[in-house]
Amino acid sequence: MKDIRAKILSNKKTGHAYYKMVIDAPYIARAAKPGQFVQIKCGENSGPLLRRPFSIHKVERGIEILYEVVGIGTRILAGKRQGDFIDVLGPLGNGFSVPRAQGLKPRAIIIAGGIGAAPLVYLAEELKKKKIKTIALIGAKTKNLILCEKDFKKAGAEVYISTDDGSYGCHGFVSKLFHKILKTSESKFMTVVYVCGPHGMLRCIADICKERNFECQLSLEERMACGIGACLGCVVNTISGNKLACKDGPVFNASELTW
Amino acid sequence: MKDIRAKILSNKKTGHAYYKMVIDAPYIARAAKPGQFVQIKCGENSGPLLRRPFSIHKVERGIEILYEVVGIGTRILAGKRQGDFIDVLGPLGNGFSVPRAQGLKPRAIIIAGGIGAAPLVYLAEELKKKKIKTIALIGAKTKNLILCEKDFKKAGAEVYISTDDGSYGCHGFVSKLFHKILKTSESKFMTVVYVCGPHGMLRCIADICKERNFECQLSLEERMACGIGACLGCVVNTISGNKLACKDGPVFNASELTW
Amino acid sequence: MAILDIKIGKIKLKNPVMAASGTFGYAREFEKLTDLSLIGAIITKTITLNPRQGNPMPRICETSAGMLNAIGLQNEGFDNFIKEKMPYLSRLGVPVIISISGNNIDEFFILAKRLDKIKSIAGIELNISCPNIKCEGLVAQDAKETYEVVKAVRKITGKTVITKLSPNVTDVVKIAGAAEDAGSDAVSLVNTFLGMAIDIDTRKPKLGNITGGLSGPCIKPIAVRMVYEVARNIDIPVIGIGGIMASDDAIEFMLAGATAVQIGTANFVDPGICVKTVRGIENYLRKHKIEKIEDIIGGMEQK
Amino acid sequence: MAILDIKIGKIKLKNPVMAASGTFGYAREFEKLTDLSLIGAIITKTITLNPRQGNPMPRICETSAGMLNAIGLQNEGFDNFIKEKMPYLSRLGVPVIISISGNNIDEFFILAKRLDKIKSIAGIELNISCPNIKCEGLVAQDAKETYEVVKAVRKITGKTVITKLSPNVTDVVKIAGAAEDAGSDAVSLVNTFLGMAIDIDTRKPKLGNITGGLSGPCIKPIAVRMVYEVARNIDIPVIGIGGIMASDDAIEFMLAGATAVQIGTANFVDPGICVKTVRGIENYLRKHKIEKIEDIIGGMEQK
Ligand SMILES: Cc1cc2nc3c(=O)[nH]c(=O)nc-3n(C[C@H](O)[C@H](O)[C@H](O)COP(=O)(O)OP(=O)(O)OC[C@H]3O[C@@H](n4cnc5c(N)ncnc54)[C@H](O)[C@@H]3O)c2cc1C
Ligand SMILES: Cc1cc2nc3c(=O)[nH]c(=O)nc-3n(C[C@H](O)[C@H](O)[C@H](O)COP(=O)(O)OP(=O)(O)OC[C@H]3O[C@@H](n4cnc5c(N)ncnc54)[C@H](O)[C@@H]3O)c2cc1C
Ligand SMILES: Cc1cc2nc3c(=O)[nH]c(=O)nc-3n(C[C@H](O)[C@H](O)[C@H](O)COP(=O)(O)O)c2cc1C
Ligand SMILES: Cc1cc2nc3c(=O)[nH]c(=O)nc-3n(C[C@H](O)[C@H](O)[C@H](O)COP(=O)(O)O)c2cc1C
Ligand code: FES
Ligand code: FES
Repeated sequence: MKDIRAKILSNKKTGHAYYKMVIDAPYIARAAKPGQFVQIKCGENSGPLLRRPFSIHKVERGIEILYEVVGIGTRILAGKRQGDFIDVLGPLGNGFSVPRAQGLKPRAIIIAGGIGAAPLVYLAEELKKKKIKTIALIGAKTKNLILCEKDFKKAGAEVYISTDDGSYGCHGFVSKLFHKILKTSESKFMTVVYVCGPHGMLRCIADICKERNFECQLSLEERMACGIGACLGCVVNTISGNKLACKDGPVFNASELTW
Repeated sequence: MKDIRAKILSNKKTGHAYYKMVIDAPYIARAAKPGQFVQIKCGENSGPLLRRPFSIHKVERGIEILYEVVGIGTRILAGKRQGDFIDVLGPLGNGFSVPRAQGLKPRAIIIAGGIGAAPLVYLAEELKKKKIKTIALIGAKTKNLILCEKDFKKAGAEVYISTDDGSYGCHGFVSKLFHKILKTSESKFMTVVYVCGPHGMLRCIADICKERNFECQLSLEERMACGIGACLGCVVNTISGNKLACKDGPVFNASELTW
Repeated sequence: MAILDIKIGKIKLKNPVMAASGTFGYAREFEKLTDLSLIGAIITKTITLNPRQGNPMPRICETSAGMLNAIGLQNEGFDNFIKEKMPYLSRLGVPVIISISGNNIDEFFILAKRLDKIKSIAGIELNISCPNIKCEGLVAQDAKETYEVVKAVRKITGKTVITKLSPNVTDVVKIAGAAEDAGSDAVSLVNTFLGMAIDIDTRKPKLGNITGGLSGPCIKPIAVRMVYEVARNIDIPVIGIGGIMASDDAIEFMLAGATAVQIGTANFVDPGICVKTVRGIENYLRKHKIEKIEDIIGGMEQK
Repeated sequence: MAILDIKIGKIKLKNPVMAASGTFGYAREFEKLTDLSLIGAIITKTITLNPRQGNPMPRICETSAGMLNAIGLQNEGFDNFIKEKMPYLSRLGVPVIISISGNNIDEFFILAKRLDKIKSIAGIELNISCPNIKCEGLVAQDAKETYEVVKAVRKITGKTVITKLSPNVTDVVKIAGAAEDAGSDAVSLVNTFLGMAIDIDTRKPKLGNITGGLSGPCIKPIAVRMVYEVARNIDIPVIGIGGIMASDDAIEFMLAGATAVQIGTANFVDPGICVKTVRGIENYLRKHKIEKIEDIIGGMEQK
């Protein structure tokens, strides 16, 4: 974990409503694991006070983040240009744990809702390296909000899409798609589910996993101030008491959570 | 006086330490008089709370301002690009009054210290239109901080320069140059002096004018909040009590001031 | 169209947005910049019985998301106000509320008595909370003194009386209660927070008066909390003030319990902000399908 | 090289910059991000006798140039603190000051008594001013209660005792005086301002606890004023806190009369800020040719 003043290598609009920023932070790129995040100072002398957390989306030329403009911080971020410098603190948090074969061969099912795709692409790449069979389900409101289809494919995942309005892929929520996939796909694997997305979706997927006895790792988004476990602002209730999303998470095992 | 959301036509560094911004505000351009100013909102969602006052430097394609980066507001302003929009409130204040012939022919001596040149170029242009003989004395710390030499010449003024370090023109303060000019130049005119610059310089010039019995109009810079006479934050002490720099000024007759 | 009108004492306002004292001059300063007739009510710069020169310069300085001011209640005094400002104000067709302050109860009493006779004045705001005059504490820092000033004014006038409270107190509810008990028709809060700033290079205070009043968005969270506390504990209307920069902020105050709001510092940043805030509130009501502005007053949901 | 050391009670600090309680965890959180040994002193997150779960989520929200927090003093309680955190803190080689809070005088007394026995602790900060625990007012809002808590702690420990004051009061000088009279070695101010924020779309408070403490640059002008007032009126050292984001702010507090400063919220924005502030102060002293940091304490010039 380091706080780095890093150069922006590129910052471009991607798709309909998202931006992708590549940041020259070799230390963070080397140290990062899928599921970890960085804290970025969006403004310099002005702008919001606190840093903003973003998942590490890819690790290539530098680290990449994929983000949605939802407020003042992300709006300022979207205005940054190649060559500008920003303060990036990371890598932070625990990250996903990759399944290890125990008896049955492991299989990963990745489920991304909306911007929740961000941390999961990096995970898919890692799973590919580990040669773990991966299925990726991508859900969004509508066709042009579907994120990272190509990236998941490039990472060797079998990709399925669902949109709430049926404009692309399966019609309905991604949880419906998940049900469907489970019906058709073989179960000779030890399945681990990785999910990131809106709160309601996380709960829904976690419930399905519980029924099926799948391990389910979910990445939670809580409001954060420090990102390093100092402020106690990002508490998550678990069966073993208060945990911190920034330090003990952001990835939690669904079975730990008391919701 | 209007509050206008105006397009920036250009914003460029000029000389060593200053910037020039051209703003598309036809209403203000039409209504403006030399010595008046505008209040500009430098930041949008972030940045300083209050607007910042800037003299109207020229009126051509739109209105022009000439500014120095001294703090957060001007730093943000310097980062604006052609095509960006800013909120401009103006024209504000009283402006200079142009001398009218009474017996002797009028002659104007313009004295600019540093960024104080900003409002005086517009004045020189106006004086040219009125066919009033004009001498312009420009002072600065060093050569590359001398401002608007060409502009004053273009406005038909007889230009003299002084620098504190002697790197260009006369060596010493512009008040010394003023003394010198007065010695050599004829006095068959009714002289009106227009001055803008640092506080010490204003006092010094005002004293010389008093001795010589010249009318002396000076443009004062006070911290402003509203710029329209509502907050009473910009008080100037005069022989007739408290006046407001933003509304009764920024131009005051030296003889009015109690300093 | 949503119904925006509210009532403060006897004053009927066509909408809950007022211009705050000391930030809107005597309204005329804004006539070319906004449609004054669309503002709910205008509170004029605080006047005193006798003219006041105010404090030495500098009088203002900017801070993070705020500003300090130490104007020191500069004003021409009652007589000049009536002569020079009242005629214009009378013609506006908008409720005009006159803010007054005094060095003692007598001065408040005399001012209220004189104002009571002027028909075109809708109400009186008692500024017992300006931190920029040199004396031992503010009236609004003491429940008993607050009670006495309000009581004296209440006795002499049937006009709507609004008591403006200071946030520089341990328990604002207590002071609000004193104003209510003394017969105030409403309370407005907050006035500015006492603050200061020092130029570290010159080592001099940034204000001629050393200390000044802090206003602007920086104070909003504290002001909203105070309005929330007061509104739950008194029965007269509360007028929310402090850092309102847009209609969202005004709505936040109303959800916390304010019946109306006042906009101060934002007038300096955007002279059209009062009218824009009215429009923004209208849009909010429309979007949320709320018919009457009254329905959002105190409408925060405890979860 | 300028001399930066100062003394607070019996504690010798190599520089006047401390990390504020609740914003620096138990120091270990920052070990990879800054050189802890360069910080003047570290105040740990407030502990209580028994573990506390803290408040419901959300616990933080950003405001204009500030943030609200309603952590609610979540901590593992005294025993766990000693077992799990103290060993690391003891090895740091930097004065460690333990912040404590209690529901009553007894709890303060017991905690102080136990801490008194731990050699590696440099001092105790009494958090009598946390606005995030539900009870009738804060100790630090009442001079008598403040006196009593401090007195009880003073009796039981010879360690340096710092009393942390609340800004949510009418007259902070009075409370500071009570702490001084009861034998506090120093006062630190300010803790957070009680504030709140409402989401106008959901109509829900932005904090699970409804109200929370406001910190950050937005509060600095008020905090500087309070430090200025207190420093002129008491004889024990004052530690300035509130919105320090850079060394300029720290110097401003010291010119106002603070002997030392604490940095809170800024640690979240820049984990290296404490050390950077020390360097910035050094540069300032060099630039202004000041030999000892002491020479700037209370050095504001009245004009
Ligand atoms: C561990 C972690 C990883 C994240 N990764 C990504 C990512 O890869 N890409 C991405 O686009 N976003 C990500 N987020 C969410 C991102 O941090 C917020 O969108 C961002 O902080 C909003 O900042 P803002 O100033 O633009 O919005 P603000 O003006 O602060 O708020 C605007 C709205 O955004 C929402 N919001 C703000 N902060 C958060 C937050 N921490 N969590 C959830 N919602 C929030 C709120 O609904 C708020 O009303 C992540 C959050 C966490 C905690
Ligand atoms: C009527 C009027 C006309 C002006 N015309 C021009 C102009 O044409 N070009 C130009 O460059 N500047 C002009 N100024 C000064 C300009 O307004 C300030 O430089 C600007 O407000 C600084 O803003 P900032 O946010 O960059 O600096 P801040 O961060 O606010 O302050 C930085 C430093 O700038 C100085 N400063 C700030 N505001 C003022 C002010 N109002 N007057 C004097 N000094 C100030 C202070 O010394 C301060 O320490 C004018 C001021 C007035 C009152
Ligand atoms: C420059 C200035 C002058 C003020 N003068 C007065 C005044 O004369 N009387 C008064 O009651 N309040 C005065 N106030 C306080 C405002 O009316 C208002 O209560 C305060 O600024 C908080 O609101 P805001 O954050 O919207 O500005 C003044 C405020 C400012 C900034
Ligand atoms: C998230 C957070 C937690 C805090 N926890 C404590 C605490 O446990 N004990 C305490 O005395 N102060 C606590 N504080 C208050 C700070 O120590 C400090 O007094 C306050 O934040 C003002 O300083 P700042 O503006 O530099 O943050 C906390 C502040 C924040 C922001
Ligand atoms: S964000 Fe501060 S503890 Fe998690
Ligand atoms: S700047 Fe407000 S009165 Fe002049």
